[in-house]
Amino acid sequence: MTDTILPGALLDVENLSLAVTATGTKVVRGVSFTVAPGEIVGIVGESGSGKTLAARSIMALQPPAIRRTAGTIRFEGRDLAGLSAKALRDLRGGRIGMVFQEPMTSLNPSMTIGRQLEEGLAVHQRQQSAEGRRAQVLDMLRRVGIADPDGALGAYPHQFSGGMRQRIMLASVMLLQPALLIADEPTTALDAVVQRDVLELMVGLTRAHGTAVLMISHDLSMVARYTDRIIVMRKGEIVEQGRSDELLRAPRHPYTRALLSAMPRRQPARPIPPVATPIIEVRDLVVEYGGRRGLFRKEAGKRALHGLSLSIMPREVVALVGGSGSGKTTLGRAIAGLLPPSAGTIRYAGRPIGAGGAEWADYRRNCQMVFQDPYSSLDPRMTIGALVGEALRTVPDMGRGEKAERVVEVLSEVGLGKPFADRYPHELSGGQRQRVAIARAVVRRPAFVIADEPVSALDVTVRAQVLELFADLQARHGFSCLFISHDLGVVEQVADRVVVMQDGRIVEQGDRDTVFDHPAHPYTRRLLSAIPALEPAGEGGVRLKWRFDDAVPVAVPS
Amino acid sequence: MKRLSLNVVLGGAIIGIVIAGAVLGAVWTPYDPLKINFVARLAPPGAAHWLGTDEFGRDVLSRLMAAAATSMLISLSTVAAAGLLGTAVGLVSGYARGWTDRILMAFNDALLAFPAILLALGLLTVAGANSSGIIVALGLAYTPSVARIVRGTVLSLREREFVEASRVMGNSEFYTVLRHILPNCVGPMTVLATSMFGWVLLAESALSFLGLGVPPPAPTWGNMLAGSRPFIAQAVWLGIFPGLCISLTLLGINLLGDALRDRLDPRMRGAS
Amino acid sequence: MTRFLAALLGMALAAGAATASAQSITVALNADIRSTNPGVNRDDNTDAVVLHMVEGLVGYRANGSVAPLLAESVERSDDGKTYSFRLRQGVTFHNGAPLTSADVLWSWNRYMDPKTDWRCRSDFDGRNGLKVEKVEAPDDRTVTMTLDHASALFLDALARTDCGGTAILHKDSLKPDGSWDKPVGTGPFRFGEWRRGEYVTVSRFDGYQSPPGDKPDGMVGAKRTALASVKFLVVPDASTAKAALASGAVDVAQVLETDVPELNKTKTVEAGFFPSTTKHTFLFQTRDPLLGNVKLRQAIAASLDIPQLVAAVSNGEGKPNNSGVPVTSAYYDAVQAKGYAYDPAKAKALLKEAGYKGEPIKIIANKRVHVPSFNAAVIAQAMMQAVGINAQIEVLEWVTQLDRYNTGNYQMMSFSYSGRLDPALSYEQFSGPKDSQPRKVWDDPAVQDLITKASTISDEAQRQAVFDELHKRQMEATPLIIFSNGQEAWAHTKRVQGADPWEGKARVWGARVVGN
Amino acid sequence: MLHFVFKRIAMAVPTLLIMAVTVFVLIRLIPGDPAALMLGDLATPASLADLRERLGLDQSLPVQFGIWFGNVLRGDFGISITSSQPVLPLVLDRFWISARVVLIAVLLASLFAVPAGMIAAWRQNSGTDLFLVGTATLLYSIPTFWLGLLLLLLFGLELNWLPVVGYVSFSEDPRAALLYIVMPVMTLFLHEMGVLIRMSRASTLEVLRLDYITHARAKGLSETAVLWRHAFKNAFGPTWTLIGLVLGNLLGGIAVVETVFTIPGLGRLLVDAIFARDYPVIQGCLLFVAFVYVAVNLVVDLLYPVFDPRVTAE
Repeated sequence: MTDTILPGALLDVENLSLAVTATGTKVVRGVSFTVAPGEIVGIVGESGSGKTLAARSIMALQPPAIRRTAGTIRFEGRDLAGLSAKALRDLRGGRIGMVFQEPMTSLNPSMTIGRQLEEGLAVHQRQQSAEGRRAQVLDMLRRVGIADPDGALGAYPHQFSGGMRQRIMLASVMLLQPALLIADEPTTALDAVVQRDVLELMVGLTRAHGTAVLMISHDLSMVARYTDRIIVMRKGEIVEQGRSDELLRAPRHPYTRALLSAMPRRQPARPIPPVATPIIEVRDLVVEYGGRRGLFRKEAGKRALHGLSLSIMPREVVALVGGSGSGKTTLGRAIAGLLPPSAGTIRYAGRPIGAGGAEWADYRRNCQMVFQDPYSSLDPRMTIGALVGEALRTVPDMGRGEKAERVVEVLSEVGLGKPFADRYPHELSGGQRQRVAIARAVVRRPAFVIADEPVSALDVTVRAQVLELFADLQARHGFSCLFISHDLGVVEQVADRVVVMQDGRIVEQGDRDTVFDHPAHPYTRRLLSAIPALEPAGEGGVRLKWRFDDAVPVAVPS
Repeated sequence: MKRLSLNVVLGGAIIGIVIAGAVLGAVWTPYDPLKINFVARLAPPGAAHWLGTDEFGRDVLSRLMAAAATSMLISLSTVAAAGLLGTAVGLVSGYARGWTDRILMAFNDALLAFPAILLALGLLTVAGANSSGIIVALGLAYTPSVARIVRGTVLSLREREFVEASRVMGNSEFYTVLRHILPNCVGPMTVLATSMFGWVLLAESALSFLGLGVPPPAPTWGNMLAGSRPFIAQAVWLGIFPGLCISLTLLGINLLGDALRDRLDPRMRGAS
Repeated sequence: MTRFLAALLGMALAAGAATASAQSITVALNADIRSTNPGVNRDDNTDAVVLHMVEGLVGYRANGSVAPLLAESVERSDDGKTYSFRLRQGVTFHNGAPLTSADVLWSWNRYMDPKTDWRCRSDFDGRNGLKVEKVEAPDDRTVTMTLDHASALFLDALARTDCGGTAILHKDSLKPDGSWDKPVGTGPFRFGEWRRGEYVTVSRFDGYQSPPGDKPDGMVGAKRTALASVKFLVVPDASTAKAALASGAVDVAQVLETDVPELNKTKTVEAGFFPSTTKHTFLFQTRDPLLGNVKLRQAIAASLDIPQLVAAVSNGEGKPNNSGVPVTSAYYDAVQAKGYAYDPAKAKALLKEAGYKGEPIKIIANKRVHVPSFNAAVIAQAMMQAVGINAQIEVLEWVTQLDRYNTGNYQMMSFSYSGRLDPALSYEQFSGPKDSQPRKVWDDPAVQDLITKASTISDEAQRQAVFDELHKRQMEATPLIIFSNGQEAWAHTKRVQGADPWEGKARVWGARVVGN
Repeated sequence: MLHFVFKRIAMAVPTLLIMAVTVFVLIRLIPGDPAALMLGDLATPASLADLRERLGLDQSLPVQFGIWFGNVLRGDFGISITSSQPVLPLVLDRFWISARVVLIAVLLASLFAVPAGMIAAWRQNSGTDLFLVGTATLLYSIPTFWLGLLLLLLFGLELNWLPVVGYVSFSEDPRAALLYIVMPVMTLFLHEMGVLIRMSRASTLEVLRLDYITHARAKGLSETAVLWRHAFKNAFGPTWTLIGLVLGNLLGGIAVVETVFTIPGLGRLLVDAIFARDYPVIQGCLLFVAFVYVAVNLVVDLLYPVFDPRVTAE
């Protein structure tokens, strides 16, 4: 199906450099790579590596503030720099398609799906009749697995879930049968299970059309599974590229190795000494949203949690996993006292935590929380020292000096040290901020910490460091922890026990090894099958292994 | 980047000149701004009177300078009054929610439904047409807008994780509002305050125009402009100069406000 | 493009102008009229418009004396209590009905009915002293009115413009349900259309019977009009009115004093000043601890260069007058002409005598157009400051100032009294007991007696003597400083002649269009 | 949908009620007596008492409020003190006059400003952008009455192109009527254009940063198609809300422009009524203005889903 002039390279990027126009700061430096027809190539790198900018600049779609300073981009043998605006537009969509990361903003909210899909066809296949276009659109929607393609034509994007939108996006791009598909983090915003479905679909479709793919991702293991070749970028430069399996097995560059070793892996199970009273005991917890007491009636709300029970032992790390909307965050917030339960009890060390009163104050002192987003969980107008010190404000029997000492002590414990005390959050990196958030949680020496997706916003290498720090602190101070995460890889590394949630209910719980190796519930199996496991291979590399591969439906209708 | 710096330079220059004029005008003017001189009535701009004289022979430049001080003072006080009151209402309403919020906002919306200038007009006739009356009237008239915006900010802030973090730490609601929510309202409030400064300047002159501004003989730009109306053809400088002063100051304020918004409004951030 | 647009607009304007017929003029009113109901819901503009359509038994002459209007003659009985009005012959209402004494009776009874809300009812039912006890119509052309006591001011009261000239109306002025419809009177113009907030039109009444005379004289004299129609256009803003005159959209308008020289420079407009009996004054609160001291009041009077002040507020056109007798009045003579002398040295001496130590004196003023209140206050302030009086100005909105006036709550006030043509009424405006009427400024029983005397006797020489005496006492006591009578600036386009206003009101029956 | 409309109207009821009380109390705090004003310095105690009784001002405040509010509920807004006209027809008459000027001006301003703002955003930081933003900021910085006076000076007096005074209703002479409202419309148009260009630019900038715009470009659409088909509707939402606010505010608040151009509109009526202490008219006007504001914003909200289907009328 491919009709390339140069059989060797469909896309040939040579010595590409990009810079911020206003300041001249180089963001991509001398990047060269090729993509052969039908080939799937991954660009992997952490935030700030320039991978997205490099990919977007192929179609001259980088943000207006970024300028190309050097290099050539050849596509099907033609230098793209010399193209007229018209020729460039013909190329866009027609020969090169693009899929974006954020399904919430990549489709126009005020246009029907049908119009958005037909629009590209109308530009690139003018001779087609309207009926012909419609038929083509319907066919493609069916192929990407939209249940009711006719209905979808008249629907708006917001009526679809993120996964569905990404399928529609894919349909809109593949409709035009491009020779190259640039996929910019196409599944990062999706749940693990959905992520895998969409990726399988994408690979299946492009293989069927002979379309080459340039896939951009921060997730090495995910990319490795689907690509023929991988390019590793760091700080605007390519540090290494090669065949995917080889690169995994025998990484040459230290950064690639660091990336690989940062992948979470299972630690040996820890013995948790059995105790009579759990530190936290949740009984039949129900939480409802939106229930409003009107003047004359009480509206029933949407039920987010359907009577859950859960206990956490001293020193134990319990992981709460589930897809988005499973209610795991709601449960965490309810236990933290941020949401009033509609029914059920929560006991701390055997005593119910009634709102107000001495028990409540005691619980407050002993239960702390680490939030997901390090950018929003720290008050931007306070210094790090003040932020951490604030946690000690309500601690009785502690002098001012003692508090100051404790702050410095805990800052060095999280690897930041005293100089950071006078800085403001915006002066810190994401990883450093999350360290501050952890410092703030542990400075009071709590007995129990709720960590709500504490590392999901972090880059792979930083995530590994933060996880390590967290494990250290947990071991040293011995607090119990409710660790909420959608990332089973991380969970596998940190948890003693795993609780799986779906639709506001607990579907399975048990110690980590049992749940991971012998999942009882089908949902758990689906979750697990969506993530790769790593097995150490020789030469410092790894080998990818998929769990329960049988469970994954790889259905690409052609 | 380019536009931002241009905004700051131009806006800053204009406001700088205005403030300098106002400060100077408060202590020294070329002539006594209230001194009547029948010999020099309606003198066109010239060597003796750079910007001419008015129908009482008073020096226009001196009056403009004196007026700058008054106008600035009125605008600043009004912004401060509306800012403080509006912030208080918005904070309470946004943080308390429930019935408190509903009642406060019902009042707020009722006041918002009056165009501010009409509300000010009504209040002004009650408070009396003088500087403090204007500050009270315009201050009250703009309070609902401030309260709305502060409430909105508070509502979005209270969903932010650092506010929840404060609650998890066991801090009282009062402390959380004071320590975490209020300081973070400062950014949006600063942006609002600059636009409000402009509105007040405009409203004061419009009120003068309708006959309810700062009473003469004390000059403000608004009442000078309003008082120039009968002489629009005869002594065009009487209207042109105060008009220019108002327009240029507003221009400066708006330019600075835009720059501030670019800096402080998170939605506008990350343009590059 | 611009030229094309201009041509287009020019055409449109020309077309608009051509539709106006030759003998039609437009008069600007600075506010809409309040009603067309004479003396009921009114202000100056209302009076001005309404008096083009209706007439009473008697009316003012320009010099403030009263002359017969619908009456041919008025006879007073020897005891001064009975007035007999003989109606002119051949007078018809706008609907063609002849005027008879029955119409007069009907009109009078309507006015005296509380439901009518005639603003002057209290002046005739005894509540303000005078009471009309009996009104009779011995025949078709005669009406007699009997008073409870003799009064020199009875005819004056009937002629008052704010009473609607006690206009004689036809029954058709009312709707069948008795509510007001439109004026069906005997005036030179008949009612056309009233678009609220926009304009009132009137058209010539072809069956009009003018009172005798060869030219207009106040509300009497020759009143037959050459104009086919008049449009009273509401133009609230003085600057727009001026612009409208310049562009020819309006033919007659009151303008600002300051605009007169400029307007006279234009080719199409002529402007001038017209006297009225309005009194421009500074009132003192004689019960104020400070201003209760007559020496201080005299000091202020001496500190004011009144000719200079008047010249400044009237653009050099006004004539100073310190007397309660209007300059236009037949009673104004050499005695009245002797006013305050500008003498800063004396002012300073008087201040010392008064023991004045720089206490602030607040002058209340307002910014209404067409009254010099604010400008006079500004100038007075400067003059008072020159002799060491700590004068301050407080500008109030007119209603608020009026409130302070009515309650007597002020120190000094720049205030204008509406016109009173008879000097006795003029003095009565500001004299009286403060205890019952706080708005009065001159509270002196002896003065009260003099005014009552002037109100009762009809002999002109005796009245002159009383007014001379009143003037001397007023100069001495200085309860207020009258500085001038009204000097209103009016302008008209040169295509119109004879549109001179009277008593601050438009009066256009004498006007005619002479060119286009 | 219908449910939403009813709910919104129900929500507006307390607002209007609070306003009614506020207005009533507020204007009675203003010093000055309408009866005294009408009689001026000619008042005698007897005539003043007569008039106060006729106007119902001799009753106690709560009684006055009760009577007034009861009448309002029956659709009777009372009789103007100064012109003895029923208030509601008066207010409605004047309202249409103001509304005509405001609607034409805002419509024209939107027609010019929205594309201008979009072009400025599209060419962000270019000379075009700088020019458009500069012009908008300048226009927005000139007080309307001064702008009006300058126009009057230029077109009315210097060039003598346009009539400077008065007002002709459309029913009377449509062509003349048009000439008479050119300047007031132009004044408002220029000012509001300044406001709207800035808004349109800001919201377009925000939209242009989103992925679906890049997606549209990546599909090979021309820039015109990207701007019109993809950016316009999405960027217009916030501008639409602002247009609603502007309309709501202007409909009650063009007193200044009406004064300059002597248009007998609602704003002028209100200002005159305040000066005359014409209580029934002030009350009627303010209540009506608030009602219009609420109604306009309701309509704006109901139409919002046209521009953004994510917002449904619920």
